[in-house]
Amino acid sequence: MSLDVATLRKDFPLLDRKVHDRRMVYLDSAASSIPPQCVIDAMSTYYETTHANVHRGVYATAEEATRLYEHSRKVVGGFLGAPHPDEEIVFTKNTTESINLLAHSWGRKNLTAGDAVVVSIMEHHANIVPWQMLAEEIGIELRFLQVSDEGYLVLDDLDQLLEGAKLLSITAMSNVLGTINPIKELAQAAHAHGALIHVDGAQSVPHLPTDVATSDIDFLSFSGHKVLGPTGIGVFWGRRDLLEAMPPFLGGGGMILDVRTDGFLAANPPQRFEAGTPPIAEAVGLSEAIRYIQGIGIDEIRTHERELTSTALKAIDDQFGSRVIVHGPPAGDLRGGVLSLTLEGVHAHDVAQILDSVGVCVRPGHHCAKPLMRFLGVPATARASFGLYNDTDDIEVLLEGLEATAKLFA
Amino acid sequence: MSLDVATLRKDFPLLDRKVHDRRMVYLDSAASSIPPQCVIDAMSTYYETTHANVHRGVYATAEEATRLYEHSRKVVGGFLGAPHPDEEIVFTKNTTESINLLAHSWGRKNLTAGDAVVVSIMEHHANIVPWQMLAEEIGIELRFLQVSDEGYLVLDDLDQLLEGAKLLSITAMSNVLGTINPIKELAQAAHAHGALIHVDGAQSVPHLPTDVATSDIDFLSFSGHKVLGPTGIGVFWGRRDLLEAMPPFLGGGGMILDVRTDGFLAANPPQRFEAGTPPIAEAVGLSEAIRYIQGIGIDEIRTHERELTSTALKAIDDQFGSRVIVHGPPAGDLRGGVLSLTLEGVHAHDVAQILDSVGVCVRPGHHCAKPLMRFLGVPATARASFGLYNDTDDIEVLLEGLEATAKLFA
Amino acid sequence: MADLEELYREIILDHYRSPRNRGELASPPALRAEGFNPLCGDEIVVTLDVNGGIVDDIKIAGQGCSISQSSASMMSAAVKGKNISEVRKTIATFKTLMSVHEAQLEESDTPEPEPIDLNALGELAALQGVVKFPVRIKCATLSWNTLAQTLDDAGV
Amino acid sequence: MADLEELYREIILDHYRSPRNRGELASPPALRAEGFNPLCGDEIVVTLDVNGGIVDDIKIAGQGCSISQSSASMMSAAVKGKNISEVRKTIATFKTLMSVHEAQLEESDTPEPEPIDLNALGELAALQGVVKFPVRIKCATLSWNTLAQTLDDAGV
Ligand SMILES: Cc1ncc(COP(=O)(O)O)c(C=O)c1O
Ligand SMILES: Cc1ncc(COP(=O)(O)O)c(C=O)c1O
Repeated sequence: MSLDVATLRKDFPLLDRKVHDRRMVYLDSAASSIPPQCVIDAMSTYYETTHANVHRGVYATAEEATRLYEHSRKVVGGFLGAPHPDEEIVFTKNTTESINLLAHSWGRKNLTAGDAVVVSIMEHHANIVPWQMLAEEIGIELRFLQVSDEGYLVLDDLDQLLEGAKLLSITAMSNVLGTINPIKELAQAAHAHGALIHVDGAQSVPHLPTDVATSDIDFLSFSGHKVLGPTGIGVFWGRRDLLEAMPPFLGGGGMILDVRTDGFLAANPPQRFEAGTPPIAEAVGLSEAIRYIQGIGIDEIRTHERELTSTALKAIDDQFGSRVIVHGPPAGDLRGGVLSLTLEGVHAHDVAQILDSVGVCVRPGHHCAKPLMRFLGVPATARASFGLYNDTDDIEVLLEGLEATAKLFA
Repeated sequence: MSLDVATLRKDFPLLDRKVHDRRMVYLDSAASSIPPQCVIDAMSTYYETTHANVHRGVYATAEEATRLYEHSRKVVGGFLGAPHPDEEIVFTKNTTESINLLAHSWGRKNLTAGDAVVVSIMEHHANIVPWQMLAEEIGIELRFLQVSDEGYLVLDDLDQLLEGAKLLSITAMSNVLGTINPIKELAQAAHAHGALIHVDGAQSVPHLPTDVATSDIDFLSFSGHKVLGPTGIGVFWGRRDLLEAMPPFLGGGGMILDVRTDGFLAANPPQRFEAGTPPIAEAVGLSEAIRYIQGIGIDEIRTHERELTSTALKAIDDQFGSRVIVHGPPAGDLRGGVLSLTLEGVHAHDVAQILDSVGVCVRPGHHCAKPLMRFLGVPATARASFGLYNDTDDIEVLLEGLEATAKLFA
Repeated sequence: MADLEELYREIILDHYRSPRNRGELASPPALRAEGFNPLCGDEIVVTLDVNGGIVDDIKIAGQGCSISQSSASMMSAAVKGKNISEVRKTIATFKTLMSVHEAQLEESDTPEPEPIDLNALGELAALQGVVKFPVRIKCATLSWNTLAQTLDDAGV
Repeated sequence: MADLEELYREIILDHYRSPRNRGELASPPALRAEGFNPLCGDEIVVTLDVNGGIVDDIKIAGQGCSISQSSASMMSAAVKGKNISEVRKTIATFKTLMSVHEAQLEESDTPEPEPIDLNALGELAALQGVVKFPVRIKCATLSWNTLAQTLDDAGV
């Protein structure tokens, strides 16, 4: 393996945990990642030595808190390749809020009845429901890219779907299939049709190199808690000129230039989109998480997780053959470390329960992707997903657990 | 003083901090409170031993995280006197999001052009701008209760303003004047006119006893970071029957029963209003903060802060007379521990700067209450505000700093 | 692993592998209700023929995990041929079995509920291992809630 | 406290207590712009008469803290009687003085800017203490940005 996982693991206190007298094997990073000690400590230290509300304060800790918070934009922006972090990085509470921000602010301003937004059937509900709410409210048309049997986006009718569309909103990596979508090509196609492109980076930003500039996208969303950071923070990135033209989303303190009884004047981005006291400690934690990832190297992480994925896919196939289906593409460039499993004759809930008994954490269910589950024809899958702290020994325990499950239900 | 502050202070690591070689004197709790060690530790421990995404997981830590998160509703609900915490406590990111939730969800459903919402000119922008956005969008009328010269709400025209109004949205305690508003009477008046009442509890929940049932209110909002808790979390409480009738606000995972390509089915409250991964660690921290406050007793805290406020008002008056104006009501039942100061001939920014040099943290500015600042006829005030960890020695340093300021600008 | 064996007792797996009363009765005349567990996607369809206050026939359709399926299967066996008031009582007893422990797990102050007569539950008692797995309680109660719903809807 | 004394130099307090060129010129003919610091509520109104490329007269109105007020007052004294290109140069020099340190404070990798000739700034050099107080930099630059705005708007 390309990363020295044994050493890295020492950075993650939660991985020391025993469950049911076994080593905890965490295979649920697609749901939420485990934060390294440095991230936890950065937030504790912030609360113990600095905490104050940001902006407007002139005293020492208020100034420091403000500087830490604003500096986080630079760290996040640097990680994404954002040209103007200070103006383009908006802190939200999670990916879901980021996409709702886009739908409310950009959507209500730029879309009217009959306008089309294109998504895919492999989207997380976070990238479906906000558009359905807009469809209900203002009558936009929501179009779906389909998925092939191997789990790839079907691009044959892309041009047709983009015809007259105003936005393509698409995940860079499926949280169920692991499919990595061709964002650069999708951006080109969208732009060729005069549409903008929003990328749901919740799964890709933690595991694949991101460069908003070279992939030429317009908007990107992701969550802190999936990128080794804390809960309670998300990121919305938008091209500066686009953000400048967008009306506010939530109203309140911090997003205004002036308020009179008869109206208000909105501040410039990114403040315009950050109403109320922001997630300050969480921004400190998130930027520490990104520094940690940068210290290891996102390319190295991708290589490691790619190897793990290949190893796991091969081992499952060797041991279980047709008794286990792993949904999604084969190992390779277009597959991230997410394995949605169906074990013949056993419901995902039972798989996950028995895996838990050997310490393995996988998630059963529809993974907030019901349209995709319907396409796959399964009510639920048991999803194992990798992070940089996983290694082949984790795969071994997974296999042991799957074997035990198969035996119990034989 | 009624609290043993010297002992309590040991619980607050940030209070040990020195600034400019002086003891830090934190008088900015109205902006954000300082978290005790137990709150910081509860979150660290959560990340070190338990963290996992909530709901849907069957493995040990996912189940524990879910239980901790859901249990926080009970703790918060208990603190507020909410009859049905499991269904009524919604976690948001801050007070501001809570009020926006109300405006978007309840507001768009129940208000149409010409309908009136009543607020007051002492509101924080968080309780003005969301309504102005609704006014712009759907043409509601926003009416303002006025403030008297002593800083009380003018209630003479309350009935007139409530005539035909659908909602009274009002702060329980002013973040500039310290004024404590008569919520129970206001609720009665609103209900008598067939209007509902939303209470902005951002300043009151941390400092005064709250009982949503006996004060007979319909909605309440407050923030974690002002109640000794973390940033990144807020609370929205609503009466169960009202929440049940409200449409979703943000769309995404967790707030649905089902999603198909042609539409979605919303979940029941509170999940309906919690789209995406919630602030899990923050909920753990918030409930620990509330337990800490309950351990001391909110009545004891109120008594302590009331005494402090009296002492400070008297000392400032004794020492400075007419050279310092403290805006708002006199000490007593209707005044919380917020002192907005104007020092003759000195701008609030300069006051705060010089106070900083002796270690005193106060906030200069408009405090997100520009309509009130216009009424007071000042561009900014220097605001000193108390928490349970303040004591008379803090007041002494404040006075020393004010004296130094007056001297420098004499 | 002891807990796991309590969860997956042989009789539960047996009902899962060979569900009793599987299918749907023609409705109408049969009473019908659908149950739905949004968290895991389990779906259950309960149809039952009630004649003269007696559950003459009951069938279960839908999909779900071993716990929800076996609970439904056992339920169908337990209520078939019983009169409505017996059925209601069985539902209440079963739900108490499941909620006792829910309350205990949360260390709440709710008073201890009445003790349950496990013998009266027969095979169903095998499901008591579920309560050690709070997430699975919803799986076990899904069919029971759906049955109660069917009776409520029909006003019987 | 050393820093604080650097911030509140006597000359700054002097300009604050006795602001030069206070008021508003009739506009038109005077050029006019308003500046606004949303964080602290400072407001500034700059009016100036430009004849034959020379700032014949300038007046400052508005309200703000000692730093924003004294900076405005000093600025008015510094630019009055100067030609536009000298004014532009003074603005640039002053803004460099303020931004140098902003960059340093953030430990950014931006290259060291040109050294500034403090002597050329005269009294204005007294404001360099401000840069140790990053929050106050916006106070000090408010009037300058407003003056630049006035010139830009007028296309001079
Ligand atoms: C009365 C009042 N309402 C609302 C708010 C907004 O709170 P937050 O910034 O946490 O959303 C505040 C605090 O800033 C406040 O004092
Ligand atoms: C692809 C994708 N989009 C969006 C989300 C939503 O993220 P969050 O719950 O942090 O808002 C997730 C994760 O749950 C995801 O995997």
